[in-house]
Amino acid sequence: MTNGGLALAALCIPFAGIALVLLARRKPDLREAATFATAAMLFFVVVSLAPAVLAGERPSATLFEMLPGLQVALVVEPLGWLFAAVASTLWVVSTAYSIGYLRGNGEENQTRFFVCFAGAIGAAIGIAFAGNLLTLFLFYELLTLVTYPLVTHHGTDEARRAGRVYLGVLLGTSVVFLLPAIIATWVLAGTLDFRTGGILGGRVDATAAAILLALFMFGIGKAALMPFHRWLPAAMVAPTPVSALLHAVAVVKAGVFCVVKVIVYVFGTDALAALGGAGWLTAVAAFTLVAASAVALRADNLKRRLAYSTVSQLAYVTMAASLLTPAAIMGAALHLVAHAFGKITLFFAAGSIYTAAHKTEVSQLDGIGRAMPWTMGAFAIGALSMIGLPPLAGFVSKWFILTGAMATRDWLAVGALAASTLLNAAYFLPIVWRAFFLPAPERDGHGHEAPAPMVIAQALTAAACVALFLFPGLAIAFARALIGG
Amino acid sequence: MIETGAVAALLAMLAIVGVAIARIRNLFGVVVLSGAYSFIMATALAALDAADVAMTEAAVGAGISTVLLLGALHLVGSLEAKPARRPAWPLAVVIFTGLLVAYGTHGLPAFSDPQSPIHRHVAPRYLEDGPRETGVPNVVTAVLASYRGYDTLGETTVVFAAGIGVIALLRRRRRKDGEGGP
Amino acid sequence: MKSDIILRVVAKILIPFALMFALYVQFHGDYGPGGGFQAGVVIAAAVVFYAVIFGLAAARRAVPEPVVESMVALGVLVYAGVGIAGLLLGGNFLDYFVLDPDPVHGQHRGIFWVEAGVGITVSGVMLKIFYIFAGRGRDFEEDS
Amino acid sequence: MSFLGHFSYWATVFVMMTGLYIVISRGNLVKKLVGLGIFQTSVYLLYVAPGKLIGGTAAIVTPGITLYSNPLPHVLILTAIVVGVATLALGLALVVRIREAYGTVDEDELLAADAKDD
Amino acid sequence: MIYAPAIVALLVTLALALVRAFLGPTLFDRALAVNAIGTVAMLLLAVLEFLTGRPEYTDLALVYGLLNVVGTIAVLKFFRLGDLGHASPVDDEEMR
Amino acid sequence: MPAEHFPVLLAVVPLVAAPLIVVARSGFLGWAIAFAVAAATAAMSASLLARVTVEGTISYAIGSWPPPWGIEYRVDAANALVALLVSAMALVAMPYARRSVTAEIGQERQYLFYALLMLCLSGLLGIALTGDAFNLFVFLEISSLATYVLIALGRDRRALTAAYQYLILGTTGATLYIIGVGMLYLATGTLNFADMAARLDGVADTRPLVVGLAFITAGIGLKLALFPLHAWLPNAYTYAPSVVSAFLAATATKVSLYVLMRVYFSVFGADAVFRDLPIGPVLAVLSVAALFVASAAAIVQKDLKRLLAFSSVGQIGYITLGISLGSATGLAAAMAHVVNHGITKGALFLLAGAMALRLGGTGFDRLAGLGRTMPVAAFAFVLGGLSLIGVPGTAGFASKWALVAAAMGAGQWWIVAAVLLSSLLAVAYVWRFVECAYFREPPAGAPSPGEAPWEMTAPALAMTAAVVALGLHATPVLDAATRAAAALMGAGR
Amino acid sequence: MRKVSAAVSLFVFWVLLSGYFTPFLLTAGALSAIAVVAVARRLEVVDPEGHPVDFSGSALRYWPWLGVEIVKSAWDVSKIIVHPKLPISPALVRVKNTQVSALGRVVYANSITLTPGTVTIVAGRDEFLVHALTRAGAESLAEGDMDRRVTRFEGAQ
Amino acid sequence: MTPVEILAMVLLALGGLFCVIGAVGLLRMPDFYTRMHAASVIETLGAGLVIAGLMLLAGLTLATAKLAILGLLIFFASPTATHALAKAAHERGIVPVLEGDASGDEK
Ligand code: NA
Ligand code: NA
Repeated sequence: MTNGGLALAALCIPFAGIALVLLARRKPDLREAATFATAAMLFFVVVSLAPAVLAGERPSATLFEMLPGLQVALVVEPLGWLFAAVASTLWVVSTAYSIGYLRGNGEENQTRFFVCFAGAIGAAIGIAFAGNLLTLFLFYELLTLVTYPLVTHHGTDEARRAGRVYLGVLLGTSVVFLLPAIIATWVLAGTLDFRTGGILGGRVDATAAAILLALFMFGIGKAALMPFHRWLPAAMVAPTPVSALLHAVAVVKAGVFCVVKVIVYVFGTDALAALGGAGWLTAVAAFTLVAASAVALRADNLKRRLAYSTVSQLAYVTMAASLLTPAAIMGAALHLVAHAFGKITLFFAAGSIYTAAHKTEVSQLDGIGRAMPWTMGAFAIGALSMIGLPPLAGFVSKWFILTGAMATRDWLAVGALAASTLLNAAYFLPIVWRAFFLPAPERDGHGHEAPAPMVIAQALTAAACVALFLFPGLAIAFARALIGG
Repeated sequence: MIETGAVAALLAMLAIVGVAIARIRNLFGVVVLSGAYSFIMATALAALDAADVAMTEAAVGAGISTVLLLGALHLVGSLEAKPARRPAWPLAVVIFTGLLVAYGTHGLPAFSDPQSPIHRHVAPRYLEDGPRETGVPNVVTAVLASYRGYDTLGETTVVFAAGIGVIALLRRRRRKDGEGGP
Repeated sequence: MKSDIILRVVAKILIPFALMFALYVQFHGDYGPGGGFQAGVVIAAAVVFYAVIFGLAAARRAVPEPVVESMVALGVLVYAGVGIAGLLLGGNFLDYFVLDPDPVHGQHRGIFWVEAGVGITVSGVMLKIFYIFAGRGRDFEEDS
Repeated sequence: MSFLGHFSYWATVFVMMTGLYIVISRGNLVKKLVGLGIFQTSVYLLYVAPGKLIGGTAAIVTPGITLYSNPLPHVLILTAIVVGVATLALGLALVVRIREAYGTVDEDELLAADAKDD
Repeated sequence: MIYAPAIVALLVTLALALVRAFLGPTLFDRALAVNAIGTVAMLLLAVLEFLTGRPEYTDLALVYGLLNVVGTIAVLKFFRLGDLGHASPVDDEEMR
Repeated sequence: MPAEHFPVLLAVVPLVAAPLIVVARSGFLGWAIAFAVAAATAAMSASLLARVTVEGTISYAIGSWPPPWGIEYRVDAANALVALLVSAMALVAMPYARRSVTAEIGQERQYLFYALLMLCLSGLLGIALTGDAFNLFVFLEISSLATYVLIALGRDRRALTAAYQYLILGTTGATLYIIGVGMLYLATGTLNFADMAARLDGVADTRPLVVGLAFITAGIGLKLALFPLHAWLPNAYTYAPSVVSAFLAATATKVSLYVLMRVYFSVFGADAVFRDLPIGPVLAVLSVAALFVASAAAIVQKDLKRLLAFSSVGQIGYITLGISLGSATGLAAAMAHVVNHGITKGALFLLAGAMALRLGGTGFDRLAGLGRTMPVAAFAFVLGGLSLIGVPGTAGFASKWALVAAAMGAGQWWIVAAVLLSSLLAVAYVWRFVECAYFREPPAGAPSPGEAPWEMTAPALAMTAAVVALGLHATPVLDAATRAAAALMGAGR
Repeated sequence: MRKVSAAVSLFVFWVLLSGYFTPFLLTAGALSAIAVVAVARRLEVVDPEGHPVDFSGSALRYWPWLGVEIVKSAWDVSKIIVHPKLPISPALVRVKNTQVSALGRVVYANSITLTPGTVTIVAGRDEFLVHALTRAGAESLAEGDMDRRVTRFEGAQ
Repeated sequence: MTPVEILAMVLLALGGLFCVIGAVGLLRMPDFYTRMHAASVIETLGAGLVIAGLMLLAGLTLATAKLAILGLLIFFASPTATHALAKAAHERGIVPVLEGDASGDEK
């Protein structure tokens, strides 16, 4: 099979998985086996694309012509590969985790869950490998739609309200800002194909570029740039594996992925810098970064705290991309990976705590580390990676971002990075401290660990956080390929 | 001159009867007056040399329409319960429309102007060649049934549509006596 | 009103002449005002007159509903049939020139049948509608 | 541009307005249909009146007569009349059914009844 | 010139009859007026046909006359019985 | 050989079918004839579209009388496309109709139903294909009269008032149209559109032309439910029998929209309408009002069909918005949305009919839990709904894309904003269905329905598949729309 | 016999209306006449009432007389109408009639109605109820001159 | 104008005059029944004179035949219609305005 064919296969596998899951819907074990097999296969296919992409090849496939002159086309480039690799890796892990979670909590509509999850992965792959803005938009919207049933999984009034916010913000921003931005790009550039160096360079003046950039950045609601971040905390009502999917695997990753992709391939970092840059974006991202951290600090609900942490971490990526320097762009790409593994670890832990001990608030976690040492150990690793401490993945990416910020003498960015690191520490470390060093309340003395699949899953992701620090070579190689190094 | 005068007088009467119909609230009165309206309209049309049209209007307006309206009134009652609703905005709409048409007609050729486009274009062929081409001296019939025969097929279909429409709406569920269709 | 002798006698005298007049109008549409439509209406009016004087049941006996209903469709078929005949004979739709070796005769023939079609449908429809309206007064157990 | 030169248009417009006024302002369904009929008749005048040539005659070609009024509007209006009566018949059939279903043919009362149905 | 007085007179008649048709007060007054209008219209038509040189097209007037009767009788039938389609019940002055 | 007569046969075949069905007097035969006719018209219009794409405009002189003396049928890339939409929708509706009609229409009226449906089809095709302004009126009336009755045959008594209201407004509209045509006729002496277009230049006094244009706009605006002339539409679509709702929603307003385009672009010419007169802004404002007011009204409806009906008024706004740009790209976008929205609404109404069959109605209280009780129909409905929103991958996206691109090209940013913001309202009304179907329990004690019979589900799914297919591969429609726009504009001055 | 005469009179009617003597139209006229007679028989209107062939020459004497009467009374009524005081004296009277046949009674009743100033309201078997515009008109009718003439005309068949 | 035309014109004008008189009567008369008599002036003398005038102009042509038929139609139809009207009014209980002591034996 050609590499283009492999890219196409990567896109099709999750959707084929949907069919399998549906066929096996009456036999849960078979159904989960199908999900596993699909995820494994996707992982294998994505990995097998790596050598070619690293070697500079850009495997591509054209599906069909959607609009005159506009194909739905796939092109695998380094950033996309990174995103796809993250998504497919975490799909395997989170499938294991989901099985434990769903069965452990006796959730309904499990088939729908696995179908939509696979759909979300498929959409994420589509976004990752999108060869042009139109394809990207198509899968971007698809991702919103297939994750909607996951957000409203419980079907309660609260869940439906959250679903409405989710849909309203994501669909709304994409239609009102992103779509016109894309169409304007089409009208101005006559093409939507991603191109190294950007397609808008030389075709727009500074004002138009600024307007377009704003449309893109606010249009990519999944990147949760303030003030369009509300959907993310609202979606916390969903089951934890869904949160993991949203925060780590697909949705918000798709958001910041799109941000980087647009800046690099639509505007072009050099061209954008020449047009006066994206200073305002740096400022907005910095604000989001600090403000979200501050909100996280005050949140007692664990998932809410994690959610605002995500808002803040996404802003890192956006801010990094807005700096337009090579190191910062690399940092953005790397943070995309690092945050994925760190945050999924944290959510897995939160879900484990809920499943095993039915705790949801930070204030309830006193002494829980003794009952659930694996879980809280993983949580601690994830939290430290978030803060950006060595020897964890978060350190690597923050290092690149900081380097990039220093290179442009962007003290605002530097300051924001410093401040948020302190805030990160301030809202994560107390949790770890509580869990391990405070005495447990009398009445829940007989705590126990979460189900095995969940423990294994979070152990693996925690290990990955370490591994990414120890062996960052592959990721860095892809990040460097992104900036054309 | 007398022709013009007759036409003008008839048109004026027509307008007056129209207003009378608008004002009367007894629906039988309305039906009867609309019969009169049709007679006058038909006479006006005849005065305008539209013999075929006049005959049709008389047959339809004074005959069939009256009978239909009576049949319907029998089934629905004959008194208009309420006077006109707040007449302000209908009046405004109507006056606006009227002024618009009046404005437009000001750009049209005057009454009986032989140079107007309708007398110069298309119609001359019907009058000059129609009888020769179709063998029918009544040019109205020639145009109706041949030149524009397709319109008339459509017109017949309209009648047909109304017929089966009324059947579909008012046909009763069959009783066993087999009176009429299935 | 059958019992009203004046109306009854005048109706009896008038109706045949009305029908005859209708046919005259039908056949002389080529030469003077009139044609299928007007003839159809006059025929219907004559039967309506009959029904008004002698009762709907009597009219229905004399001119049965199934006949009327088939007239409704028949006229359109005759008309369209002329059009299709033109088509089959190698002309365009409603081309009467091809209906006869002599094109003017063809026109004449086409116009005649077309007018006949109009007359049939119009009289059928007008009568049918009258029957339905007039017959609805009593005992309607319509689906509500 | 003389007033008299356009008198037929003025009458046409007046009749048009009267018919339209009845349609819009009257609540009785039968009356509305009558108004609609009057509205439609204004079209007859709009088309036929300009086709008249003073001194002319109906367009039945006869030796010795040279001036004929325009036959085309007559043809069109014949069709329009037929359409009018067809519409009237259907409209009345609908009114009859409405009366049977609602017990009234007054628009306001019908609206009230429909509002109750919702 | 020959026809002018008659046409004017008939138009006046038409107008006067219209006034009665509008004033009523009973339906019978209106029906009477409209019947008269029909007759006058018929005469007017005949005169107009002569005026425009088409005396042979009095067919039109015949249609008027015919439908005038049918219309009037239909209205009355309706008024006596409230219904168009049914033969009347046996009248007191049945004469056969 | 017979192919040369397709232009006229398209309208004549269904026209002849109607009396044949009446003669046959059987519901089944009526259906069979109608089915065959629908298939024939679909095939003929497809062949015509293919032919005009290659050969350009086809003129057909009915009765062999040359235009403008005789009536001309004139087929080009624009009306062949409309004819294909209409006849294809009829074809899809026919298999569906058998079960649906049996359930909704009394046995003794079924053959009349099919005859009227054929008349409606004939009328719509005649309107689309004729090149004569008055002939258009005649066919408008054929389709209208048939439509009034078809609507009135709905089961709810409100179908009667809806039909009456439509009759009054529809007739008023047709009369306004014919007054407008009268003005043009008096000014030019001709009724043939092409001839009229050629002679408009020579008209010294343009007042009658302006007024004629205004009247035609108002008259056709009534028929196409141009806001605020849409009052008839919601009830008509809501209470009509299911097949009728689907067929009309997909075709009737679309044909009227085509007429408006024809008059604006082919007869008057874009310059005369949009440069010399303020029609563009007026139309744009009305359209935007439709987008927001009607879509907002759709959100609060308690009945799904009614929701769809209000949505139609809003969606028509997109089409008129495209027209209001007065440009080739705007016109192409409008034409594309005519097709795409026609297919989408057809699919949605067919699905709503399937639901009505099983649930006895389409009130939202009945639809609760539909995702479980009728999963296929519910899912397909969601797909159709996505097309109403304009989600990429659905047909609605393609035309919205074209519209926004056209508006941008014209520098009309407020129109871009209006189009996009109004999509959010569509999200809201579509999501009412989603939440009702998937996140509410079926009403207690309601019988547990299954899917509608396959004869009804299959056509609905076919339409839904078309919505997705034409979303993923929108090029054919957009290309056809572009050609249609070129034909509409090229035929003008 | 009645059928034939009916058909013939209808055909004459056709010819008077038509004025075209082409073979086609004459044939059409003849066929039409036959068709109408056939329909008329279905309608049961071709009977002594409906097709009074039996009346003959006597009519020639009656109608001119009636014409004169009509003119005279129309003149009278006209004078009343234009008189400033509108000198009317309306009356409702019963008038005896002596005709045997239905047609005879119709002729008499219609003659009364045709004559301005008097209208037959109810046509009974032996007497009519008549509305008269003036007392004088009612009285002159009561004298029975018209009744006798109609009866004579009827008897002449 | 030829003498025939002058005569015809006189007849036509007289017919018109009687029509006007009838119409004036239609307005002046006090009740339905009396108005009926006025209307019959139009239908008899008015119509008759007009038709006679036209016949005079048409001479011995088909037009005359048609006018005769028209006259016959009026002759038959108008009293019938008048009678029907009167009878219907009577049955509906429209009471005629009668002069004082006239044969007031009617209800
Ligand atoms: Na004719
Ligand atoms: Na008298």
